[in-house]
Amino acid sequence: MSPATSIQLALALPLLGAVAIAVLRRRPDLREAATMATGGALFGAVASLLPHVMAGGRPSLSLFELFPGIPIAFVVEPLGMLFALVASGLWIVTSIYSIGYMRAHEEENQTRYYISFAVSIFGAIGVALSGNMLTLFLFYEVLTLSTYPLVSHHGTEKAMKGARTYLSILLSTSVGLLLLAVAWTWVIAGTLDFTDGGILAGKAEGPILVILLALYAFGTGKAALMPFHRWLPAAMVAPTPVSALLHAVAVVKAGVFTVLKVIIYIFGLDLLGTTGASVWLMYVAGFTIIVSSLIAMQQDNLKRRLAYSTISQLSYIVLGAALATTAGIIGGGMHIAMHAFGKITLFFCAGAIYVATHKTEISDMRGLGRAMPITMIAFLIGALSVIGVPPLGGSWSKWYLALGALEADQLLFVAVLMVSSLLNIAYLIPIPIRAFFSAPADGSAYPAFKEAPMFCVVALSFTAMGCVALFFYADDVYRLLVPLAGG
Amino acid sequence: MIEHLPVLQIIVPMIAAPLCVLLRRRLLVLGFAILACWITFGLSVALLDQVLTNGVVRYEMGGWAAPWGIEYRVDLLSAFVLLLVSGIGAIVLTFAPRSLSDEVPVSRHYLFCSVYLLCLTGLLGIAITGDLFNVFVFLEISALSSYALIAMGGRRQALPAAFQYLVMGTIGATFILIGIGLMYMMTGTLNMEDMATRLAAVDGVRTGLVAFGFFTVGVALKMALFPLHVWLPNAYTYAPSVVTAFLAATATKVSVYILLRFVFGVFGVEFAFERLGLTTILLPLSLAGIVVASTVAIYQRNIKRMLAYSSVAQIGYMVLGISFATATGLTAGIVHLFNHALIKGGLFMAMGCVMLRLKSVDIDDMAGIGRKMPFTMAAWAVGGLGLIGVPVTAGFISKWYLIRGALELNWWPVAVLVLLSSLLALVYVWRVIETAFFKEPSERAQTATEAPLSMLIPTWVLIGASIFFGLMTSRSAGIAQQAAEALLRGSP
Amino acid sequence: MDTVIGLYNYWVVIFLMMTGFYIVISRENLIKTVIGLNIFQTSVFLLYITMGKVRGGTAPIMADGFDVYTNPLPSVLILTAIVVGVATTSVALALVVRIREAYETIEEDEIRAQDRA
Amino acid sequence: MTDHTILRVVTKLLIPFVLLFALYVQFHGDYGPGGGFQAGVIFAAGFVVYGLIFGLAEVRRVAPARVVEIFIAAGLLIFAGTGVVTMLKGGNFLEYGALNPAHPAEGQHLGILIIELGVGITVAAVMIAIYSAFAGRGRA
Repeated sequence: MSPATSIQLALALPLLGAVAIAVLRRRPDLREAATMATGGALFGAVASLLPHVMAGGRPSLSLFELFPGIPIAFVVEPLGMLFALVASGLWIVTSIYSIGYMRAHEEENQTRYYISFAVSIFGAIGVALSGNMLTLFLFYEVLTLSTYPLVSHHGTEKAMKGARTYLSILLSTSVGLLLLAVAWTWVIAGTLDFTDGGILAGKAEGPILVILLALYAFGTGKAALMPFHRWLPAAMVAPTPVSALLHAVAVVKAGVFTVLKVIIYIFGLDLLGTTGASVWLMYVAGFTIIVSSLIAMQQDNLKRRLAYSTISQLSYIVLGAALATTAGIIGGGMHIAMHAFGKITLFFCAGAIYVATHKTEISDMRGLGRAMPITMIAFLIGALSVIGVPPLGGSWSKWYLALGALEADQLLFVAVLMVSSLLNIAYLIPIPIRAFFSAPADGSAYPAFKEAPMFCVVALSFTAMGCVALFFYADDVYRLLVPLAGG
Repeated sequence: MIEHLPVLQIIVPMIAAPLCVLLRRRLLVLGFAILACWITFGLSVALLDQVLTNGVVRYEMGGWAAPWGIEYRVDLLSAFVLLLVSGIGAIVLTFAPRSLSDEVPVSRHYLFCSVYLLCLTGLLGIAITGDLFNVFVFLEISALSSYALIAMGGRRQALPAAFQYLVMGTIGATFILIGIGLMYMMTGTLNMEDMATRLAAVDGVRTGLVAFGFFTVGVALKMALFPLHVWLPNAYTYAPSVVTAFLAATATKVSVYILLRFVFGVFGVEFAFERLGLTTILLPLSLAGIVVASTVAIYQRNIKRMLAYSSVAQIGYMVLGISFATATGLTAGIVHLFNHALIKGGLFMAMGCVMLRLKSVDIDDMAGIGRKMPFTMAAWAVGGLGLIGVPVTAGFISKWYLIRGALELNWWPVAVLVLLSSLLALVYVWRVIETAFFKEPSERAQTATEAPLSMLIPTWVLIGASIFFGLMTSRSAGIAQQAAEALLRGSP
Repeated sequence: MDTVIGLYNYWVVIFLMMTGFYIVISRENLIKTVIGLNIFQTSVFLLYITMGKVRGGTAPIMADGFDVYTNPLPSVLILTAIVVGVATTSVALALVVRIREAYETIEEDEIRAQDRA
Repeated sequence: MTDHTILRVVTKLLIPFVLLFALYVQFHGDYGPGGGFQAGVIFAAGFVVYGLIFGLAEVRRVAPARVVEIFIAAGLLIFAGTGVVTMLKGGNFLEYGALNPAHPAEGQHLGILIIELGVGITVAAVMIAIYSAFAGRGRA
């Protein structure tokens, strides 16, 4: 299979899957089988690109020109490869989990749910593989719109309100700021192709660079940089699998991925390194890291706490990008994968707890460890990975991030990373600790063993093991990403 | 026959109109009128093709040579507008039969078709003629027939609405007539091309300025440029759905065409923009129109009226592009003229479907309608996204060129304002989508069923086209760009 | 003085135009609006016709002994414009008749009041 | 007004002359002042006078709404049809010369005559239609 065919397949499969799901809407079993089959095939198609990229190739595909000089084009580079792998791989796991969750919950409109999910993955893959900024922007918006029905899934007043916040922030930042930035870049540089070393060098300087970077950074609302972070907690009204895959992996990672891409291929590390145009962004990211961690500590709703944690973790990646150093970029890129596994595990656990016990508040979860030991152990693993404790994947990305900060002589941000790790411990670790070692508040006892449906447990165990595995395979990720900084 | 294409474009609908009166039998007339519209569309496709391969096509009426006789002159812009108008005309009339029998007494259908075809004749005539006075005549043909069409609306409010439109339209047309008269006084010709060359020799005297002023105000009235738009919301709200869809997609667009033709084809960029400073008038008006009309749209409960206000805002976008007076800006204006016609036509047709089933287009009655009429409302939603300018829709293409145009001139605030105004569109579109899809069905909506295929298919054709031209832009933006460049060069 | 007397035709045109325009915008009665509209249009007809006049010229009919003719084109144009004007007036009056049937009044403020109710 | 004998008699006498005058204006149009517009209006004036004196019903009996409608359409078709014929004969639309290729000037006379006839028919019919529509309002 030629790389171009793989790209075509990777884009077409989710859409075909969506059609198949729609056709099979009256047969739930077949419908879910279609989802799984699509997921498997998609992962296969994406994975078949990996050898080419590892060998230093950049498979590409150009469709047609949207505007003169700006085609809809796809180029597979290391960062996109990593993101596509993570998104498509975790889709399979999430599908398994969804089956357990949605059925146990007897949710309505399941077909709409699965269709929207497939289209969202289409958007995420498109973002990952896009070869120029406009293509990326198109898929970015596809992702925004296709996740709206998922967030408003329950149709209650609360869900509608959350979905409205979600959509209005994401659309207004992207249409209001990001599109402006893209158009401006086009006017300045005359191209929007992602090019090694950037396209702005020598064409823009001084305050324009800073303003442009600000438009990109804040315009990418999905990166949840403060003050445009409120959509993420609002999106937690969605069913948990949605929160898990989309709001811990696909959507938010698409955001930080965009920031990384912009910094590497639009601005270029050298340009930012020499002009220092991105220094302010470090402060914004650092501020977001600390403040959202503090907010997370005050949340009693588990999903909301995880959401604020996500905001904080996303800013790690933005920080890595803003440092504009080799290690920073690699750390940021790696964190896409590491945080994805860790956070999806945590969300899966939150969903499993909800399905099994209908509990959403952390204060109600004392003593739960005895009833749901597997879930709680997985939660612990996920939490440790997010904190960055060896031998778990998260430790590597934090290591490289810290290295990047040192490389850029930004000692302050090494401190920020330290402090935030402490904060992570403070808001994540008490949950499993209390689950195992405290008795329920009202004195009642949990049944000896009452896990969530099998589908859920399988999925969350798998991702927890992934966190461990990533620690040992981090070297491969490193080798994949290293060409990024080399230029 | 190929050399007669330009005139056939006009006389096919013109002859079909009286034939409709003679045929009289409802089905016969409808079938015949639809056929005539599609033939007209075919002709304009052929004409565009001819223009693309051979350049400007000319036709001398009655064999009288220009500039003495009336000349039909089809350049790229004309051909583009002709294609748009005849295409929309054909699709909307195909959509019409079912909707009409619900909103207009059956005994009047043959008259409706006849008047509709006359209106089409007028609109096409404006786009094709190279004679300034002829523009006025065709303008009045289309205007008079549109007053009649609007007055056919089922509710009595349609009558004052049509009357108001008539008064405003006549004032506008008379202003245009004064402008034409003064231009004739100054140059002694009515042929636009000839006028442009002679005007250059006259070296802009005061008469020219006055003529320019009258003409611009007249056209602004006709195309509902803010704040001269007051006739539009009522007219669009109370006209029969079919008429609204047709007029919204064509009438104001053709007026924009007149503005383009007059400003660039007759006066030339230099005179209009550098000496008269047209930008200082058009720019603030269009921006104010965009913001004010979009905001007003948010507060409308009648969705047809909401879309009407949105039209006023969208006219603002087109004029904004024109006011840049650069290739990119003009491209934005022209391509938006095209894209918005598709989008708004589709949206109003979807509203026609809703009207058919619900007998109301009030937002309260439309709650939950998305579950009962999924295909209709899906079309509406896609069209709505186009209004916002979401990527993959045609609306995005227009917005892209507009922003680019503003940035090329370094007009920061304009670009920002354009983008912010999309958010206003987001609010008014999303209000409807949310009500239609995520609320419990209202009492009326409970009994509603999906619209008939005869209406759904044409609606989706337009909506589909708006997606198609959001991706394949070489035929829309590409032609718009060529036309824009030709306009900036002035008449050959 | 020349501008006042020498261009008297324009002053007539302007006077009529403003009169018509004023009636259109100030009257609530629909019939009066239509009349105002007519005056407004007529002023433009006059503008065209006086503009075609050539001093010392006769009616543009070929005859012996005349060399100077009035420009016939503006008159022809205005013939068309008059027809358009008649058509507009009749459509307007037809609308007024139907408005009166539907609302029992032809006063704009009363119509608005009824619509609001 | 149906009781006024003098009016009735005078009207009856007058109408043929009005119509005849209309025809004169109509067919004199290509040589002197005149033409379809004026003729049509004069012709319709005859009907209007008739209607005023003898009542609308009488006019409708002579010229039923449907017939008037057909005449409006027919006049337009004569106009446009002439143009089509000239096109078929190898000229441009409304290039009258083509009607008689041997003598273009003759063709032009003929063309104008036919065109004006079309205009006259339409104008007369439209005027009658407008009159009867307004006068008939409210009487069903």
